[in-house]
Amino acid sequence: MDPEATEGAVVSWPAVFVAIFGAVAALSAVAVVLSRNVVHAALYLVVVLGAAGAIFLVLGAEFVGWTQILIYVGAIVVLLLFGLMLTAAPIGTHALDNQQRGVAFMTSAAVFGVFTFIIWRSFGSQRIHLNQVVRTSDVGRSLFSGYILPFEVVSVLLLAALVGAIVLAKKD
Amino acid sequence: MAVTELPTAGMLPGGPGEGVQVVIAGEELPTQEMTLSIGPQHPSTHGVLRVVLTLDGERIDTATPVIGYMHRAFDKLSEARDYRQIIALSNRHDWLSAFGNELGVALATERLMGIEAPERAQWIRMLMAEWNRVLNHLMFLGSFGLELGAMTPMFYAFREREDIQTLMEMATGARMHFTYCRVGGLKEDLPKGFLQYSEVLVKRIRHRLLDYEGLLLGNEIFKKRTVGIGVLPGEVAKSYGVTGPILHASGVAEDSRKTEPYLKYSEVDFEVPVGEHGDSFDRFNVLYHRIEQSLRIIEQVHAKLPAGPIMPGKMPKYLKPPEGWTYVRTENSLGETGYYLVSRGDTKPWRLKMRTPSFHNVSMIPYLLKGVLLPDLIAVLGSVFFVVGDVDR
Amino acid sequence: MIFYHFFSNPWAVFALKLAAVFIFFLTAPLVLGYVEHKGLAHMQSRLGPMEAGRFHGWAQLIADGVKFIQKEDIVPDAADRRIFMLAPMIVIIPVSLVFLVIPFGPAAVSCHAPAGTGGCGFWGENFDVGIFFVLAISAISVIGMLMAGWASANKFSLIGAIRGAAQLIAYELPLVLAASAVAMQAGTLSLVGIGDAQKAYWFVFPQIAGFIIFVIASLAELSRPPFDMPIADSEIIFGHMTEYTGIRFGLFLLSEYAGIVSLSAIAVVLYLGAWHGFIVPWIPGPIWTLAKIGALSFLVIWLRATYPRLREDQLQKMAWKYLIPIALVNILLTMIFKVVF
Amino acid sequence: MSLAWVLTLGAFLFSVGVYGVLARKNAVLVLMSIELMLNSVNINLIAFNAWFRDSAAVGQIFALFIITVAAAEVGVGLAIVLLVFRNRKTINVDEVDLLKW
Amino acid sequence: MTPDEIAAHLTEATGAAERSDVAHGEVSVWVPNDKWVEVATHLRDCGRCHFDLPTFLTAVDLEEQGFEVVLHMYSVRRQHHVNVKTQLARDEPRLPTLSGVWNGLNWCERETWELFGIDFTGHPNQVKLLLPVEFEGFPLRKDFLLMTREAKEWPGLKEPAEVEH
Repeated sequence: MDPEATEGAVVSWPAVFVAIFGAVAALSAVAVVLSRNVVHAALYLVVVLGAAGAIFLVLGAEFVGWTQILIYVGAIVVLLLFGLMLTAAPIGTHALDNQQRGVAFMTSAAVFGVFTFIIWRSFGSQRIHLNQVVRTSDVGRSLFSGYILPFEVVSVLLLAALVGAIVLAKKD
Repeated sequence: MAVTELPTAGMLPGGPGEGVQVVIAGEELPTQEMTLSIGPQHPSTHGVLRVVLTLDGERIDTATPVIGYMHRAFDKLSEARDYRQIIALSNRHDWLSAFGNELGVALATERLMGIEAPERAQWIRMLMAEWNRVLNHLMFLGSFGLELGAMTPMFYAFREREDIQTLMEMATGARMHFTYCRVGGLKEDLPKGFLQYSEVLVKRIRHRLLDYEGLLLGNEIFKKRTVGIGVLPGEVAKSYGVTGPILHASGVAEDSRKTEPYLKYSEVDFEVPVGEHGDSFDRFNVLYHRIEQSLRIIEQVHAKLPAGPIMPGKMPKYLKPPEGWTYVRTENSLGETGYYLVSRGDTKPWRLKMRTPSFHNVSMIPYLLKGVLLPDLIAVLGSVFFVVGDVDR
Repeated sequence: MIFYHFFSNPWAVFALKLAAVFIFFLTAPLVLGYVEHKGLAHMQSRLGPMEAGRFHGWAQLIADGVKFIQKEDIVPDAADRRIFMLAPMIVIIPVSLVFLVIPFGPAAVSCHAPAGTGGCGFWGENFDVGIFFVLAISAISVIGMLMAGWASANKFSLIGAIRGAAQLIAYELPLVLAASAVAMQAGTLSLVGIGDAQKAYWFVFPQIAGFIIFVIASLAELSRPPFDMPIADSEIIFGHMTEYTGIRFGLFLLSEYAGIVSLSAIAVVLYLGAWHGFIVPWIPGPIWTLAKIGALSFLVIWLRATYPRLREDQLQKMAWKYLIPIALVNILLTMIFKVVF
Repeated sequence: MSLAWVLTLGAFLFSVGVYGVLARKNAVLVLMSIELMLNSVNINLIAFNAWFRDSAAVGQIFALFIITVAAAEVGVGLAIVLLVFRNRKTINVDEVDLLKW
Repeated sequence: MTPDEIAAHLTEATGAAERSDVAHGEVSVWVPNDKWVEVATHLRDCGRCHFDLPTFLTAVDLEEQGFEVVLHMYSVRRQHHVNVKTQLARDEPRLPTLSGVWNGLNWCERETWELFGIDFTGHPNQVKLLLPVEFEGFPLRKDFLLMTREAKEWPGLKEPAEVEH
């Protein structure tokens, strides 16, 4: 597809950053699902999301990167921590896993295997070139011209979720 | 397990919050109630009061005051001291209204012995008692603001208190524990320049009270925090034995300076400010206006102070009140301070029961705190004026 | 000649800028803290610090800092040790990063700096999405607050942290909405661009509602009086900082004062004409910026001497019932303004 | 840099999320795992966006949509969790097996 | 009502008053133990008495005659006082509680219980109030000696000139 796709393996700075942040994200993600302490798990999730945000920045998606940090780290994880603390998260370790760990592991390993196989099969030789920075104004222009309908739909979804959450959480 | 409270027969609505805790065992699921112990070393309980709260989120389910950290056996100790020594003992417990406390002991002893203090001594006692009241109320005005997060009134209050303490020091030689009363009269006459300074102070404090009005009484946020918070109906207040500014704020104008005037209170003109709703704002408002009334009394004392001796001509070497009993009530800064004195004709009292206003005010706390928010705890607790020494004695 | 070579090297300039930002980050809170000590003291008819440094206690905060460093760093037994120790860093790093993008002056006329070194001007870095960066990065502090509160194993800390987080989440929204109205008005997200756009008139005039919302929301974000419920000392001791001592406590305090400076600076850039002066325009831009930041910070201190604190639910009510709707209407009006004119 | 490696990272995060959803008992942890999965999709979208060098930035726009959806999901999810906790005093998904309460 | 009228009214209305005494303008009415709650309820409910403010409740150790429990009441409406007293035997002193009649007596009775050892039967929460839980003895009884004072008389009891050297 891409004419430059077959270029030799040149290690560039962005690639190094992506590798570092990717490793951090992967390790922290494992920690999220293995951690024996709910609050630790949530904090590892912060690391995953932050590292993903950093990858977005490196890949030229500046606006999405900062949105990721603003929404995910600043709001979603805080909400999750809230949920944990309101439902009594004690300091210390407790049994957080159920009996189906083996099945879960096999399922996820299978998913990972299939995905990896397909990815390397299809895109194994493709390369990303970061010579073009997508500016925020382009994102905005595109969002409010071609994707205005999905944007509105998402707004309605958010509103519905807001109302739903209030109705659910309200004391009778 | 659900914890419920046994209703006790004959209680007023709301109950005392002190009923027996009954654990109902059954299929109920364990609740996630949180127990929070405020104090004894918590910044907002001024002193060592401890309040054990059970919380549901930030809402208080039950509040149980735990007192006694400063108990020093006033009743027992006074059975081992003679009457003059008890005066020094009695002004220790409520350190904010020392003069008011010692006045009660002196009055009780005088009544049993049939002595009456000379005119001038009575007027001076009244003057000192009112200055002491101002001293006390300023402290609560300031600290209430501080507990609601307004720092400045506290410093202003201390500025004024400093002046008044200087004034009291001129006469008594002490800044807190005056020990100025004697059975029969006073330690000594007022020094030169006292009245002049007193007059200056009345004007100065009256002027500066406007600052508090602007900073607290007129402040929107302050009103939001206090209006309608911790409402205490007059009937409930009375049933708990609550007296003083808190009772007045609940709309009951019971003040023994008016109803059973002692000293020369019948000869001066003053009002008892009362509140309407009995909420925290009213309590604070009453406190504020009581200062004005005290200043009014002080001004009248300045005008009417007669000349004369300050002790009766001849006092016995040993004070031996005849056998009998009496109960003397005085309207102290925070309410009714009374002394129930039983004498068997000895130099020491047989029994001296001290009835303190703070004790009864604090016993009412569970009623006020039921169902309020944790942040309102402060607005309520700060407006239930008490001195921990006065609670524990 | 050597100077010329030095300044023609963009990386050297960038390093210099970083150093300057770092020094400003360390000194501005100290100065502000001292002003708070003395200003509050005089408002409350007392003297404040008088001893340290001989002249009106000018060295008081330096002495305090030294004291914090010397004190023992205590971690409570029941605490979650690692999180407890990490929390102050999580709080202070985002605050310090905000200083990187505050523009103190206009862009230089000619500039040859390569991408990634921040361009030429009195700022550390000129992001394309500057205002967005500021808002995103300062949201991270909440995590630190929750970490501190939870890891302390203290009920007061936990209540303080939950209050603080609830407050920060609620007030993030009016803050973002108010700022986005400014971004609409200026037509850019870049802080430098917003500063430039105020050459003709300051945005505080068309955006007066936004300015008031921004200042109120900033106060709530900073948990300063009258919105200091998360650290309300008469209720919950010191909120999430209750168990901290020594240098870690010092970091929390530093982040509080640095937060005042940074949010004042952002407000100055967004609303108060950034480096544009009036009456005496010959005074250089950076001095104007500093003066405006100082004035706004002083307002924050002044409020502390004046107001009692609100209650948590009253604060939430204010955010959701008043500030957010007003901010939305403000955006709408700005939109109409932009379309019509 | 190689596109496949970034996509592999996304796949890895996704399967870790799958594991978490299946193996965790605590409902909030399940929500977190779902966040992991959503986030892995974001990584894919951004990677493809960078690879396509799309001037319309469609990948970024969809990433924004997903972030929005995630926020909505967490809001509703946590409300449900709190409601379950209030009624059942537990947030272990295994124990919430009644269809009524 | 004047103190004498109160005494007469109580004798008449409840038939419980054993004797009464007016000293220094205040009336004391002695009632038997078993009429304690009845009298207190009457004081609260009777329109003429209308005692609504419990001032204090305490006890006096009369040594061999046992204890005398004193309840002081005040009426805000009618502005009169009354002291209701009752005598208890020294061994196992026991009295029904009044905490159901006036909330404010709850703490007073707890205090009297821990300081005098008078058991208020039916009290909802009779636990130590002022003293530490592990404290033993009833300090305000006369046979509870103030040990430091037993070892050495309070030196201030005598004038300096009277002290023997």
